[in-house]
Formats: sequence, C-alpha cells, structure tokens
Amino acid sequence: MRELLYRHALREALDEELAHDENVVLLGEEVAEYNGAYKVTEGLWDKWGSKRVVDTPISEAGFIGMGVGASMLGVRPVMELMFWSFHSVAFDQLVNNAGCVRYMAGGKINVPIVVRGPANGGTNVGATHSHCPEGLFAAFPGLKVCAPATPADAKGLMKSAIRDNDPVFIMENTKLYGNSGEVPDPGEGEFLIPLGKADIKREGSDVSLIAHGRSVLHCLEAAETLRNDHKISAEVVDLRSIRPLDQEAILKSVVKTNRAVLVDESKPFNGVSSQIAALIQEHAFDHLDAPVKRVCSIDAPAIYSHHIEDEQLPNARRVVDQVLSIA
Amino acid sequence: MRELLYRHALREALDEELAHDENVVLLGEEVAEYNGAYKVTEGLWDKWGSKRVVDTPISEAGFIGMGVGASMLGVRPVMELMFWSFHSVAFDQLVNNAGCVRYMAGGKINVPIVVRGPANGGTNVGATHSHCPEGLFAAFPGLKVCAPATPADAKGLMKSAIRDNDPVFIMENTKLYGNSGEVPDPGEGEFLIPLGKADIKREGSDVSLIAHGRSVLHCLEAAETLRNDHKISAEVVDLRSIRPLDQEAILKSVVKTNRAVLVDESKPFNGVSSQIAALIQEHAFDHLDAPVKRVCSIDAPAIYSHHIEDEQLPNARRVVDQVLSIA
Amino acid sequence: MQDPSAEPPFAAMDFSSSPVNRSLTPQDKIDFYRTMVRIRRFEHLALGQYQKDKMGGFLHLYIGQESVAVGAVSLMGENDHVITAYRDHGHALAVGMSMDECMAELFGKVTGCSKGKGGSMHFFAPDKNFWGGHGIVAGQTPLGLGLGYALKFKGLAGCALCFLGDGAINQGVFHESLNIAALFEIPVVYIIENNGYSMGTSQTRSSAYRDCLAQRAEAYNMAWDLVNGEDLYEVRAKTHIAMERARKEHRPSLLEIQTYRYYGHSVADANADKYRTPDEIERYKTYHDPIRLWERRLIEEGHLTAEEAKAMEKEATKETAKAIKFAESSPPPTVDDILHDVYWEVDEDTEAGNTGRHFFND
Amino acid sequence: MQDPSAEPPFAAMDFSSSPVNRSLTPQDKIDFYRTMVRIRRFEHLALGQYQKDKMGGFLHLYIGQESVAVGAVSLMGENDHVITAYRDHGHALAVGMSMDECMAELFGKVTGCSKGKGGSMHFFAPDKNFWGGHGIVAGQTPLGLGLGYALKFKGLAGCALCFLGDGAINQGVFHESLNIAALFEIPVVYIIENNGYSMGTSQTRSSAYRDCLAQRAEAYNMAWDLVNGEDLYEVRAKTHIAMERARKEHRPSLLEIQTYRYYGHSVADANADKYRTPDEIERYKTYHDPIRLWERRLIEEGHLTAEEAKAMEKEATKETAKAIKFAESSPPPTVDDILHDVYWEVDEDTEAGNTGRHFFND
Ligand SMILES: Cc1ncc(C[n+]2csc(CCOP(=O)(O)OP(=O)(O)O)c2C)c(N)n1
Ligand SMILES: Cc1ncc(C[n+]2csc(CCOP(=O)(O)OP(=O)(O)O)c2C)c(N)n1
Ligand SMILES: [Mg+2]
Ligand SMILES: [Mg+2]
Repeated sequence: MRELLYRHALREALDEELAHDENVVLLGEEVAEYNGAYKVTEGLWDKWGSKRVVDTPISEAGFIGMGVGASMLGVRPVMELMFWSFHSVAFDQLVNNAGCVRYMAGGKINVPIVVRGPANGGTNVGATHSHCPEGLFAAFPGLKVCAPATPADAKGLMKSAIRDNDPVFIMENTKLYGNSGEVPDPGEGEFLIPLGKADIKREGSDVSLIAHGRSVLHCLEAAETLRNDHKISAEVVDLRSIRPLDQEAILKSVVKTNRAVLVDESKPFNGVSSQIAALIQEHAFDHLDAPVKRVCSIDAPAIYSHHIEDEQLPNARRVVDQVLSIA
Repeated sequence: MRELLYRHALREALDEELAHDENVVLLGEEVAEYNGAYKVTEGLWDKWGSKRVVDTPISEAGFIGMGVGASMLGVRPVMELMFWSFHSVAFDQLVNNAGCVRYMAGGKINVPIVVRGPANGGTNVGATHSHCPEGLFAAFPGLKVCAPATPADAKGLMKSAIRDNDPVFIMENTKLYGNSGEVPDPGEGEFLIPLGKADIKREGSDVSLIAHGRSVLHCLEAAETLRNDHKISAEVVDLRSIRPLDQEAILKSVVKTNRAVLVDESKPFNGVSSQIAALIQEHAFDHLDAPVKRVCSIDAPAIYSHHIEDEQLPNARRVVDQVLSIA
Repeated sequence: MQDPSAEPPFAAMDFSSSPVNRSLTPQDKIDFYRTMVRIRRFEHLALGQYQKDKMGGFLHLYIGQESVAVGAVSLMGENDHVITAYRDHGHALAVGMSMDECMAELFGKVTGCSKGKGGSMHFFAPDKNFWGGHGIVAGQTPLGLGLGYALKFKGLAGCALCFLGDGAINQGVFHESLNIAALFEIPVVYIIENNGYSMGTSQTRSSAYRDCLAQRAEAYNMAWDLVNGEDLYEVRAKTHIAMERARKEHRPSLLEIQTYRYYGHSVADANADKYRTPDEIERYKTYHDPIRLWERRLIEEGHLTAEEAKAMEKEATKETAKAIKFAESSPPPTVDDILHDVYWEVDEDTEAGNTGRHFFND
Repeated sequence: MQDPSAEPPFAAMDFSSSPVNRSLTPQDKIDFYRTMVRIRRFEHLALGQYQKDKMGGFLHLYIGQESVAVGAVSLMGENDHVITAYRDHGHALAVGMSMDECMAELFGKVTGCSKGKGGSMHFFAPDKNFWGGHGIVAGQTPLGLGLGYALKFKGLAGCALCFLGDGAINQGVFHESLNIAALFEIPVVYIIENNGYSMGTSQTRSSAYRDCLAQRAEAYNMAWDLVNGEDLYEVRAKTHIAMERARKEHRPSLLEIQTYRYYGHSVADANADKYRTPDEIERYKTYHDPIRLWERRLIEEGHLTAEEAKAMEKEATKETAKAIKFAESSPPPTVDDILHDVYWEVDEDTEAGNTGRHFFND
C-alpha cells in the first residue's frame, strides 16, 4: 500500500470532503494563503479558492462561533485551531454553542462542525501552547472527540468527522504530522473509519496498554521492549475516538489480559485515562489482577526546556516501568 | 454555637478578610451597589466603599485577567463569577494566566487571587447556566479548587483561600446559600479551615460515601436511609477541597470500609469522581471488596424542566441504589 | 403625576412615510399592534404563573420593549434569520411561534418549543428562522454572524438579525464578531436593544463610549444608527435600511435601539426599582410606552378604535389563558427524555450513533 | 537598488525638541543606540544558535522594531510597569535584563530568567517591572490592565505599558480591557506594535478599520495616537504624553506605533517573504531602519561617530557571544525541577503547601 505522511493524510481527507460536499468549507488562521501553519491545508486554497478555504483574523471565539452558526444553516465548517491550546479563548463557543445548542433546542438543531488542530506537548513552546484538552471536551455530552495516532486513522476519522452531523473535535499532533504510514489508495473507494471504534494496534495476552494519539506509539515501543527484555506480551489498544468510546474493546482486552496500563499525554488529574481507569475498575473488577496503572505527563504546566521537556511527557520507559510494577 | 446561613458565612469571611488585609478587594458583576446577584456580598459596598467592593461590566475575561494582573503586584482580588458557568468566557485567563504564569516565570511571580461563585445545577436555568467545572479546573496544576458543603466550611475555606498565595477557585452553590449551620463566633478567634483537608461528616464502617459540595448532603441523607432501612453503616467523607486533595483521608476510609461510592454533580466523563475512583483503585486495590461506584448527573446537558431537573442530578435515592449494588 | 406636556415621546421625525412604512396596509399595522399586545399579555400572565410556582429559574420579561422585536421581525422575508439573547419571548412570538409552545416551554413540558429542555432563555424555532434564545451574554453574537455567513455562502439574498443588550456589548466575542462581519462583508444586522441597564448597572456604569453605544461600529468602519425604539415606524424604517444594506451589499450594520424594560432584570430581581427611580419607570410607562404610542397612532390614522384595541387585548388574554391550560395539561419530560437530543446521530439511530459508548451514566 | 530620494524616512515632524527629548543628555542618546544594537545583535546571534539546534520551538525576532521597546521603556520610572506578548526579547533587554539570563532561557537552562520554564515567549523580570512575555495572543492585555489597576489601588503615580501586535487587536479580551480601562480610569497605555502583519496576514486582511487601528479607542472615548516607529524621538515624545496622561490623570491611551519586522513571524516561518515582497522588506531596511536612522541622527547631532557606532556593535557581539557561552555552560533543569514553581505555598514549604495532595503523578 502507498505511504502518506500524517499531515498529507489529513490533507487528502479535507480535499476529498471538499469535493464530496459543496457545503464543506475550511476556516482558520493562515489556512488559506499561507497553506496552514503546519501545512495540513497546503495547496487547498490554490485548488478550491477563497470561498472554500478561508483565512480568519485571530479571533477564535468569533470565528468558531461563526462556524457553529453557519453549521446550523447547513454549512459544514471544518475549523482549524492553529493549536488546540487556543481552545481557551473560544471555550464558550466550543462547549455551550457547539455542545449544548442542539439540546436546548429540543433537538431541532444540529451542529455539523469539525474543529481540528494539533493538541500536544513536546515542541518547546511552553505551557500556554502545550495543552492536551481531549479530556476536557470529552467531559461535555454533546461533543465528540477523536485523537488519531496514524496517518490512516487520521484520514479515516477526519472524513467520518466531516460527515458526522454532530460537532467533532479532532486532536491532531504536531509530533505526528511528519510520520509516515500506509493509507489506502482513494482509487480503492472511500476510506472512512467510524468514530467510536478502537483499534488493536498489537495483540498481546499479559497486559493491556490503552492509549490514544501519540501515546499509542509509546505503547507500541514499550510493547516491543516488554517482549524482548521481559517476555511480557502486551496488547496495545488504540482508542482513536474518546467520545464515543469503544468501551467494549477496552473491556475485552482487559478481561483477556487482567492488567491494564493507561497512557495519556494529559496531566494526571482528570486525564482521559482517569475516566478509563474508573470504567475498567467498575466493569472488569473481577478480572483485574492488579490495579490499573497510568502514565501521564508530569503534573505541572508544560516546561519549556527542550532538555527536559520529553521527560515530562509519557514515554516508553515510563510505560514499561508501570507494567513491571504490576507484572 | 450560633447558626449562620451559608451565604452569610461567606459574607462574614469576606468582611473579615477585607478588614484583615487592606489589599483585599472584591470585584464582579453586581457585587457592590446591587449587593450581589445572590446577596453574598450584601452590605459590603455600604461598609467598605467603592474602592474595596467594585462593580464590573459583563466582561469576565477582561476583569478576571485584570484581577490576575493586579494580584501579581500584590493586590488580593476576590472575584465573583455570578455563576461559575461563565468560566467559559474567561477560560484563558483562568487556566493560562492564573494557572501558568508563576510557572512560566520560573516562580518569580505568584497570583494570590480568589475566584468564587456558585457552580451547580438544579435551579431551572438550563444547560448554559448549570455547569459544574470543579473537575475541569482541578485538572490544571497551578490552580486550587474547593467546594464547601456547609456554612462553617464555606467560611473557613474562603478565609484560607484569600490568605493563600496561589489562585484558589471556590465553588459555592445557589442551592446551599439558604442553608443554615453552626459557625464559630468570631469572638472565639480566627476561624480558618485549611485547604487540602477532608472532613468526615459521618463515621461509618461498611461503605465510604465520598463527595464534595451539595452532594455531601445527599450522602448524609443516604447514610441515614442506609442505616434505617438496610442496616448499612456508611461513612461520609466530605472532600471540601479538591485540589489539594486529602487522599490520605479518602484511602483511610476506604481501607476501613472496603467499599466506596463517589458522588459528584458533574457529568460522569471526567467528573472529580473519575479521578478519585482512579486513585482509590490504584492505592487501595487490595482493600476493595467491590468496584468503586459513582453517582453523577445524568450524562446530557442540564435539562431545564423543573419537573425532571432534580432527577438528572445525584440524589440520596441514587446513592442508596449504588451502595446496595455493591453491598 | 407628571405634567404630560413636560415630556412628549422622544420621536422627533415622522417615519410613517418612509418607503417601508408607506407600503403597509391598515391590516399590517393592526397586526403589529396585535402582536405587541399578545407579547405583553403573554408575559404578564406568565409572570402570574411564575408567582404561582408553575415555573422557576429566570423569567426575563420583555415588557416595554415590544416595538423592537415586532418592528424588526416584521421586515423579515423568507431568507432572513433572527437570533437573540435570553430575553426572547417577544422575538419568539413576533416570528410566529404559538403561545402554546412558548408557555409549555416555560412550564417545562414536552410540548414546549424546546421540549422543556431549554426554558425561558432558550426558545427556538428554526422552521421560523428563529435560532434562539441564548443564555450566555453575547454568546449568540458570533452565531448571528454565522447565520449571515451561511446565507452569503449559499448565495441567498437574506440577512441575519442579531439582537443583544446594552450590557452585552462589553463581551469580547461581540467585538470579534463585528470585526469579522465588516472584514468578510457578512450580511448581519446587530441590534443593541438598549434598555439602559444590564441587571442593576446603568449604561454609564458599564460602558465607556462617546455619544452612543452604536458608535463602536465606527472602529470597524461599519455603518451604524441610533433608533428611537418607542416608535414602531422608526424601528422599521431604520432597520429596513440596515437589512437592505446586508441583503444587497453584504454590508453589516450596528443599530442601537433605545428602549426600556418596566420589570426587573428577571422576575427574581428584587432590586428592580432600587437602581432606578420609580419616577423614571413611571415616566417611560406614561410617555414612551411603545404599545400605547402605536395605539394612539393607529387611532389618529383612523385604522383602529379604542374599542377594537381593547378587544384585541381581551383576545390576547384569552389566547394566553388557553396557552396556560395547554401548558398545564401537557406532560413533563421523563427521565428517559434527558438523554435524547444530545447527539443527532444517536437520535436518528444511525450507524455512527450506534458505534461506541456515547453516554457514561452509572 | 532603489533610488534613495524616492522614499525618505516617514518622519515628517521633528520630535527631537519635544520636552521629553530636549532633556536627554548625549549619553542617554548613545545608551538608546547601544540598547538597540544590543537587542539586534542578541537576536541575530540567537538565530544562529537556533539554527544550530541549541533551542527549539518558536523564536520570534524583534529585529526592525527595536526603537519601539527602547523608546517606550526609556520613559519608565520606578512605578511604571511593562508587559508584552511573545515577541519579547527587545522589551526584556530594554528593561535591563542581562543577555546571560535571556540567552540561557532560550537555551532552556536553569540560569535562564524563567529557569528554562518559560522559553522565548515567556521572559519575566518582575524585579525590573517586566511582567512577561505572553504566548496567547492578547492574553496579556487584561494583565496590563491589572498592573495599572494595582498602581491606582495602591496610590502610586505610575502607569502600565501593555504592548500587543496588530493581529492581537482582534481578540475580544483586548476590547473588554479597553472598555474597563476607560470606564475605571486605569493608568494603562496600550501600544499596538503595528508591523503590518500577523503571521502571514496583512493588516487589511485581518482588521476592519477606518483610518488606522488605534482609532478603535474612539469607541471607548479613549485618547489615541499614531506614531512613526522608525523615529525614536517620536516614539518617546508621544508615548510620554500617554504615560503622563496615565500617571497624572489616570486616563488610559491607545497608541499605534508603525514598525516592521525583517524576519519571518518566527524562525519557523518559511513563508516570510511570500506574503510580502522582497522589495518591501528591502525598502524598510534601506529607508526605515530605526537603528540606522538613529545612528545617522546622532552623527548629525555630533554625539556619535561612525567608528564609535561600529565599536558598540562589536561590543554587543562580544557580549552576546559571552552570553552564549554562559547559556551553553549552564546546567539544564532536572526532572525534579519540573514540579517546582507550580504553587507558591509548596515552594515556600508552608503549612498550606504541605496539606493535602497537590500533584497527581503516577
Ligand atoms: C457571560 C455572562 N455573564 C453574565 C451573565 C449574567 N447576566 C445575564 S443577563 C445580564 C445583564 C445583561 O444586560 P443587557 O445586555 O443590557 O441585556 P438586558 O438584560 O437588559 O436585556 C447578566 C449580567 C450571563 N448570562 N453571561
Ligand atoms: C489566541 C491565539 N491565537 C493564535 C495564536 C498563534 N499566533 C501567535 S502570534 C500570531 C500572530 C500575531 O500577530 P501580531 O499580533 O500582529 O503580532 P506580531 O507577531 O506581528 O508581533 C498568531 C496567529 C496564539 N498564540 N494565540
Ligand atoms: Mg440592558
Ligand atoms: Mg504584527
């Protein structure tokens, strides 16, 4: 199969959906003439023009609210946040207007909007630019949240998100944009990955490593080490979608392995892994041979120093350590 | 001991701290001339004047940011959010400026600000006005979060919060403002309750009910029912402070009772109780005779209808049911 | 109490002969009257029901401001859309929502316009181009922008009317919206309903400005106007100009319509006559009431008699009473209903709605 | 390349004799020169270090804008405070921070001004009245307001200088801040450093306005002025007026200082000469460079020779080289350091800092 960069897989998804539905429009800071701060939208303004690919002022609350309003009338806006960290200046529009309007209207409205952009640390940009808000947003019923780890997942989830009739927030990752991976050829037909379906990225029998986004890669690396150095067979469950959540896949894996380590780039208090840990202990209590362990970012605002920044984030070593602590 | 309303206990705390430190200033919408939307600040403008008690425009991001800036220079602002629900329009100021500035300045700055107001559902005001964001904010290292359940706790925590040199967010509750309870007389000396100390509101041996804010009252009611109708002795642990968290008290209770039900008015995904459940299963794994159970608001935006609104929130009946499910 | 000659209505110019008013039939004018009266009766009686504990929470009454919603909404065509804040009953009835569905919503019943899920602050009728009803101050202002954006995107010659209060202008998102509206040439008309107060705070205590609030539009090189809201003719005349500017030139406007609310900020506002003098309220009621002024106007024009006016009021009272009965006898939502209307895909039972766990209840 | 006579410097008026400039000693003027040169050298060499991978993330260079920070900061007295955005190296050096601590911060070392925790965007020196260094666009604008608020609250006759970019003016919180500043009469001076672009977006593509951006102040009945940033005298003259207005009358101002950045938005901005023509950049460098213009001025005034200027540049290069060595040889933070500087109470080991669990690591 052909290989694509994560960033190009996303671009292909956007391009295909621009072609698929004339109501799709991309909006955000520098997405058009500049080709996107991280080049996810490269070439799309050239191809689709100023009506379909639109540069906005630095007014996240204003333009995301505008997208929500437009989506109520049937436009399908795909909004880029240059960093998901900038959610903080648009929070009301994201949680109340995107998240609650349908409910408060008794179901008379739906909001088919996608908000996308990178949500990760590890790029030497300090605390304000390194938030991982997937757990924050998954807390709001009415919203959907995905965090793809591979180019194929990025493409397939993005396409599903754009076709979804509810608001979907896609958490991409600047540290993944340059990663390469197999993505089915468009010639072979539409490639969609449903929201709410986890993916077993590696089968195993002794412990379940459960993660989303870039943490999946740490889990895969850890799984390799565990096999080679410790003869431990780790299964890697990639959530892909956080809300809806594939609880079935999580529990199936844990029931098989009887042990779980959850990996999550958020800060530990109410990271996504808090919720997953709560779910596992509730629904697989009798199957657990050890407490569910977690690996999160070290619990401080994101440090700038590139010498130490990676140590604040989850990594394979810390995953291995946690597995060994319950092995 | 004398009894005070929760609202008046808060007012007494504010009044005493205005007297205690000339740098304390109260700011917010309608806090001064109007006496506060919920009358927590009643009479304080009359007493302290326009320099110490200040009405602001409806600009939460602007005035909370202003408070953060002023606190860096040694002012000690106590900001009212008319509803904590309005955090959504000031989120950046709350999480990045209050929460991260000290860190990004390598500890050269501290932000002695208090943000307070009611954070609860149950008052027929619909989804936008019924958020319970304590779990959201506790997720940010750098912030502190309290949620007092009784007048005495409200007073004691408020005073400690104002004297604390870090940002403290106090989650009050409109459904508690009118509750009465014993509060020590100021004549007997300063009444301060430290942040980070839970309070055993009722001793018990069979199950730990762990909660904060108004949910504590549901737990106490449930404990009564459990004793009377089911001969179950429930201990009620009132967290009072969510970050810092009295993990020791939580674990001590669970190690004694071997069972826990967590009650929390947030939505279930990443409610505070998610984090507590994750902690308990991790640190008291071998002491648990049953999964940790949770009672949260039903997982939808807050419904308006007063006929059904209370059913969406935790209540004693639902607490009892969860206890019985693991008894 | 006052000397009537002391304070005539504010209106200085006569807008009755402006083009958009000249074309009105007597019936149109009478209908405006009827709608304003219906709004006022609806709210008066809703207040009574509130006091009987038939509903709780907030009830923000529009009484005193009726000419604004009725005047502006009367100009709406097929492709025009409207959105407002939490003081939304007037706009709801003006766009043609039934008293039944509105009252039932206040009562928290499934027959309410939002199935009892939104309440007083969150009325919706997308089928009538009415997009709410929004509780977060100014939170609706970028949504209004989005409605205008969608119209232009789809090539429809319509405009979005977006109402907000005089206190709401100090929310940042409103300014972001104004800048984008002007920059992108979005067909949106922002209408500040300036009733002089945001809760207990007067205009001068909440806003810095030169001559008036609408002037803030100048910062964005946007057209603006100041409107005397007591005169339905003026509201229509000036709003029409702004709407045409939006529809035909895709240029936004900011209107400030001066008006007044007679009741407190919400029914729960116990201070309603502390932050303003009883005199002030009385003065507005006596000299500037938009319904009484319109009634007088129609009588002068010979389209209405005092008896007909009375009859209409009675009719409105009856209609409201019927709505109250309807609301009263309608069923409330059930606990099961709480989990509907969260996700479209779940409600429609699609594949996406059935994949993965959407809800996380105990 | 160009005909020099085609485009003289923008400056039309001569501000050298305005009171705040008349009182300058030759040494003062030479010091301004030195500071501007130091900023530029610091950044040029920092860029070199960036390209050698001594640091990562963003590096927003201030080169081209030096006269703005140096001119404004030169007016600061004991009770004046300053805050800015992420393009903060110039302001940091202007307030007197050492190159060592600044370079070490870029290198992510514990000897950095923020102990390697803030990075390029988050320089701080509260002891020098410098409050950052802020990464969220316009996020600093209400903090600046708060600094002014605190000064007035404490009865100190100072003012807060709050810098922001031309793109930042479209963040709502800035408008909220302007309104509050005017309404509460806060001694704050907002300074838009208009370098014509927010990343790749030109002023006209991001902002709607009439004549200039500062005019937005009119909406709040706030004083404003437009300043030619290439002329240090003008920057000082006009900023001084605004600062005095703040200190003496507690009235805020909004200044727009026209300037230009020679490099891309940040070092990572690969498009830096796509959204603007090479000609445009060259024109600024040739005719409007604030350092060259100031140098020429001082030579004309007889306070400086070309040789002295060169020597100062060399000196700045040496100072920067030393700072690079310092940064290079300083230790990085340790993993343990990550958990310091989060809570004051924890760091100070107080009772409050020891009660309850503050951190939730695995
Ligand atoms: C962001 C936000 N802050 C505060 C409130 C509380 N609040 C509701 S209405 C209101 C006053 C608004 O006044 P104005 O905009 O003049 O509208 P009016 O009520 O006069 O129609 C306030 C402070 C809110 N709903 N949302
Ligand atoms: C809220 C927010 N949105 C977007 C960004 C990304 N961003 C950083 S700087 C910038 C451009 C700002 O331009 P301007 O205000 O003109 O300042 P300049 O860079 O020219 O100094 C953008 C879009 C951000 N940091 N914060
Ligand atoms: Mg008002
Ligand atoms: Mg700029």
